[in-house]
Amino acid sequence: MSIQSGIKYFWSSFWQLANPKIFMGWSGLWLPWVIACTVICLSTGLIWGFFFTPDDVRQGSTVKIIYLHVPSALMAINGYFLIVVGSLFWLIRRQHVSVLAAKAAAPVGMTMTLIALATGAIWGQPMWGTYWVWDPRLTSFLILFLFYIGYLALWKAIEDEDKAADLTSVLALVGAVFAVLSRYAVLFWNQGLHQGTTVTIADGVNQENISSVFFQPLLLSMVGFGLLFFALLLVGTRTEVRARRLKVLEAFERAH
Amino acid sequence: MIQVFRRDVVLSIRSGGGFGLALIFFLIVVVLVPFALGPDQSLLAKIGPGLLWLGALLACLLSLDRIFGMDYEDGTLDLLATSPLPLEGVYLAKSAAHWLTTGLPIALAAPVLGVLLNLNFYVSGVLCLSLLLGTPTLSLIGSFGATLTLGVKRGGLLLSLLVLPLYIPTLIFGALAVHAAALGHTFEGPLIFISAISLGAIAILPFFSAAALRINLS
Amino acid sequence: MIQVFRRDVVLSIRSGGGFGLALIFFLIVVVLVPFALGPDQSLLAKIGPGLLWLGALLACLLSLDRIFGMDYEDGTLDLLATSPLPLEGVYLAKSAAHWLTTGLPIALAAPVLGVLLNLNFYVSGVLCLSLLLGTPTLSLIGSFGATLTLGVKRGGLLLSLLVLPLYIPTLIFGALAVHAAALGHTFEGPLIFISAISLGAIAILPFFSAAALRINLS
Amino acid sequence: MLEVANLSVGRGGISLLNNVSFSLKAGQGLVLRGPNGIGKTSLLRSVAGLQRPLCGDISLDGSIAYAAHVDGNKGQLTVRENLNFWADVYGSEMMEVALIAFKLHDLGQRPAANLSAGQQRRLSLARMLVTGCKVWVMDEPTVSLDQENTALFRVAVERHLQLGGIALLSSHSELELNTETLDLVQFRASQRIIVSAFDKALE
Amino acid sequence: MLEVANLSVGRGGISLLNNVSFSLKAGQGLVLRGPNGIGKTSLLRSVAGLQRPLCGDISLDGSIAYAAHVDGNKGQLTVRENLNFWADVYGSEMMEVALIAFKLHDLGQRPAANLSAGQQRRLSLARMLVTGCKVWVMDEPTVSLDQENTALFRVAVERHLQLGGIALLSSHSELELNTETLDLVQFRASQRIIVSAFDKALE
Ligand code: HEM
Ligand SMILES: Nc1ncnc2c1ncn2[C@@H]1O[C@H](COP(=O)(O)OP(=O)(O)OP(=O)(O)O)[C@@H](O)[C@H]1O
Ligand SMILES: Nc1ncnc2c1ncn2[C@@H]1O[C@H](COP(=O)(O)OP(=O)(O)OP(=O)(O)O)[C@@H](O)[C@H]1O
Ligand SMILES: [Mg+2]
Ligand SMILES: [Mg+2]
Repeated sequence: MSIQSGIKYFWSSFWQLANPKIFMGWSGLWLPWVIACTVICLSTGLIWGFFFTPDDVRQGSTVKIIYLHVPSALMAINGYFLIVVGSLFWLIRRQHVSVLAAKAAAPVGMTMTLIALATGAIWGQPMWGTYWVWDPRLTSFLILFLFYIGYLALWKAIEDEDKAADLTSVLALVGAVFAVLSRYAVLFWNQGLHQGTTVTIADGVNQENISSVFFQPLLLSMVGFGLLFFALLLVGTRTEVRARRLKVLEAFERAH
Repeated sequence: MIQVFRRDVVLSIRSGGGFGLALIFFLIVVVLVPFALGPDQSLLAKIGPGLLWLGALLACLLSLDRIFGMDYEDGTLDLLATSPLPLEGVYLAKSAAHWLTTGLPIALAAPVLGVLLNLNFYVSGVLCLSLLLGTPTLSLIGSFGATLTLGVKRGGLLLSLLVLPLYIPTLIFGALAVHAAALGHTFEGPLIFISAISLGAIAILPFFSAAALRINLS
Repeated sequence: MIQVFRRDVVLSIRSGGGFGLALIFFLIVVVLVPFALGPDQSLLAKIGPGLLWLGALLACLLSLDRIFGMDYEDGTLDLLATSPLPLEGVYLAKSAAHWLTTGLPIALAAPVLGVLLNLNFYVSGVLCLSLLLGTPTLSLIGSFGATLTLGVKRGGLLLSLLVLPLYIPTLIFGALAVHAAALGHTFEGPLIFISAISLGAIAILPFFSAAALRINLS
Repeated sequence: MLEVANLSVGRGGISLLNNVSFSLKAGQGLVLRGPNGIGKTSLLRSVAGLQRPLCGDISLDGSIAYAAHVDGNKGQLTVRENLNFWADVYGSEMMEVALIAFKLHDLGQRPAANLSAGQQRRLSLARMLVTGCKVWVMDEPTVSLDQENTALFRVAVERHLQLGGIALLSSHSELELNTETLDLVQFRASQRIIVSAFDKALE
Repeated sequence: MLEVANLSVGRGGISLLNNVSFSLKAGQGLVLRGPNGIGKTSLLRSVAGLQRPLCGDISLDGSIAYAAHVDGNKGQLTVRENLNFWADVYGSEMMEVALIAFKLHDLGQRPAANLSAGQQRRLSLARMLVTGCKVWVMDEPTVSLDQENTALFRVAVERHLQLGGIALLSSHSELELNTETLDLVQFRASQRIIVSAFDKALE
């Protein structure tokens, strides 16, 4: 099999997933496993992190918030990314499943944002002596939160499903452009107190900033949060697909 | 009257508005201010209470022109005016619905947003109280203004213009109460003034508003 | 396109709106702030430039939902959509008319109001320049938001919610330019950013807005 | 009993109709006729109390319900919710009767925004039934209605009159109602400009 | 030339009309008939390009002008300004002709908000003349018009057809035009619910 036909095969089976029926079958099959992995990773990661790591020299036991804070922050950004990609697929290929996935990702992403904000605020009190500072990273998250609310509010405000899908997708795309802009604008505006990025996917561990005692459980709970996000996304999308089917059935009821 | 009130609340929820949105606008104003004024923490803490009051006022302002505007444009107001309901009652019902969907949620959320601006628990409580006592006036005055600008299309700005000067006393006493609390002074005086203004507004504005409605419909 | 622009300007003047009102709203916000924050002169001078930018943004916001709303409700938008004009052109014309009646007068008046807040001549000039370069973006983004919320009755607050996050870069750079000028730093950087955002908005938003209009009309 | 005596109405500083007089007893209806712009709407609005007449008297016993050119339904509310609101306002129990009279029961759960023009119109006619008022004042009630629905309207009005109601209508089309008609052309004002007391004093 | 082939239209997830086909050559008009709610407005909107049809083809040469149920005049602009705007948009010179055709010259300086219902309607009919478009698509054009003005409308449409135009109208009243009529009842969709490919796949 040549590379080209391999790629072709990949894409055709990828688009197959967008067929609602295949999606429902596939996701129904995988969901229990995903949930099981989530539970394992998350519980071991969090229990390891909370109970079997030493207190930090400077931060004391408050450092343990990191096991909730960092993964949820990452998933918050992930959710936004997913919305944009799902919307794009919808606008280009009219794939309902992808836009429903975008819709399902929004509340999950919003909750993650809220968790990141809340854990950050709780952490801020001992660390910086205040719950909130207008730091670029924090502020960006607040804006992200607003965007999630706006996106969901637009979904709710428009009655016609396909119309709502179209309009929210347009909003997501324009929002993405301005999100990048905001990110840079905010950096100009204030240098901030918040920690720089120390965990990067590319080089795994940056030993200078974070010791592996903390890092290994952190990595595990990050994987756990990722799986949790995925599981919630599947559940959400399945619910949306079912809601859609229900609407059709209801319309049939009314018409006959 | 209770019917009009109930219907207005339902309408505002149906149209994607409802309790949430006024709140969110309020949140947005609070978020925007640091961008405009710079992130200096102590500066923000100093102007925080006043800003929250200003935000509440603006959130209120934004939804005013629709209190009567929709009903006027689609002809419902004519029908209401020929119904057995007194126009004073219609005015009160609509003001109350507006307050329930904007003023009340804002007042309740203000302490939470106070955290963003470093207000302490005590000051937040006073802020909440002052908003609870003051926002009814904002809705009443706003609806009154809306009856005046009924016939004017795109009346939003004109309405703000008419209404803002009338908001000033409430704003002053509201901000004063919270400032006083922040400085540890007594704050009962301004709160009593706010309540008095609210009561006065309930007492006199219905008649003027009903008159304005009648004039605008004829 | 030029016809739509001309008509929108005339309409906004006829309906008691027009150049004056955005301005006056702007003025009132500036006047209200001392009531909310207390009359401390040095504090006001410090936050003056940012406040003027914030006021401009809010004045802009207040009139947004009517850019397309009126035409949608009275059926004109259907007629425009079936006319030979491209919807992109309609969007641009309407944004331009909105800017002419809100952004432009505000930008020109800002230096005058700056006097009320003790801004010096130099800072006022930069403020005016930054508003001239930034307010078109506000109108463009606002009209884009208006195309999204067209079908939503009482969509004013939803519109603000959608639009405000998009306003943030412009606000940041605008306020930054004026702050820099006030501190005697160079301010070209932020101004270039503002202009770039404006140009970007003109380049991409018409397509998205026309798409949103088409979706909403069908 | 609706009695209009020497009524004059005008709009925007111009007088339109002079000395219109008629009186309707319980069970009587009247259809106003006249070319576009003669002042039918202005007259009906005066009777409904929405517009001050230039002079003349309107006396009626019983309550009045008005239906304007436009429908005045709330698009976000369903058909039932729309009617229910008016039933609450007028404290009436006629909802179900009205729904059946205008064949709206199938559309009960539909938001009013999703109705066709004729269905909207039926909803606003049903509203008149719901009010339970004795005097109906209706401005071109059959606009957008097809023949079948016009017949429903006719039945509703005739029933209303039989039950002792009063109906004052305006229309350009033949309503085929068993009522009198009044051609307003005979009342057209000759001296068109209204001069208020203030303006008179200026002369 | 307006050709509609196998057109199906629906609204809100429900299909209304199936396989509507007709073709109009220059000089031909067609009046759509059918009871309230059958889908006349939806069909006209599809032809005007305002609504995506479920399936079928619409082909036309020449430009299209659409007049909806509502008038769409700007109340703050005078009659002349309203027409002038559309004349500018369509790049046409027909203003004066339109004003005369619908006897609007006396009302030229009047803000449209101060017109009676019939006068408003005349203004929106005049707008069609002003567009100079070849294909007129009009939804119940004679609503609120008195007999005299209905005659003006008839003359305008007949002139338009004589000059090689095309007119597609819907109406509940007898227009007495020299055109064919098409009763839409025969096209009423039997299988009412639209099931999209997505929904189909769900089953
Ligand atoms: C409400 C406030 C906060 C928000 C919204 C927030 C947001 C974030 C975000 C988005 C990340 C992930 C960034 C990335 O990896 O690129 C992050 C990571 C982190 N945050 Fe926060 N944060 C907040 C408060 C705090 C506080 C108070 C502390 C403690 C001093 C803190 C310490 C950290 C640390 C240590 C990381 C990991 C840095 C890294 O390895 O990337 N954060 N936070
Ligand atoms: N503000 C105004 N200034 C001047 N004339 C006005 C004003 N408002 C309405 N008119 C005129 O008053 C007249 C009466 O209007 P009205 O709506 O009562 O007529 P109508 O008999 O109901 O007509 P239609 O059959 O078209 O509905 C019209 O000629 C109208 O142009
Ligand atoms: N969103 C929606 N959901 C369901 N049904 C709808 C929706 N919108 C419109 N309809 C229905 O579609 C049908 C067709 O409407 P349309 O306006 O095309 O009818 P029409 O033939 O123009 O009727 P009329 O003569 O009353 O104007 C109506 O029965 C209406 O109730
Ligand atoms: Mg009339
Ligand atoms: Mg129709």
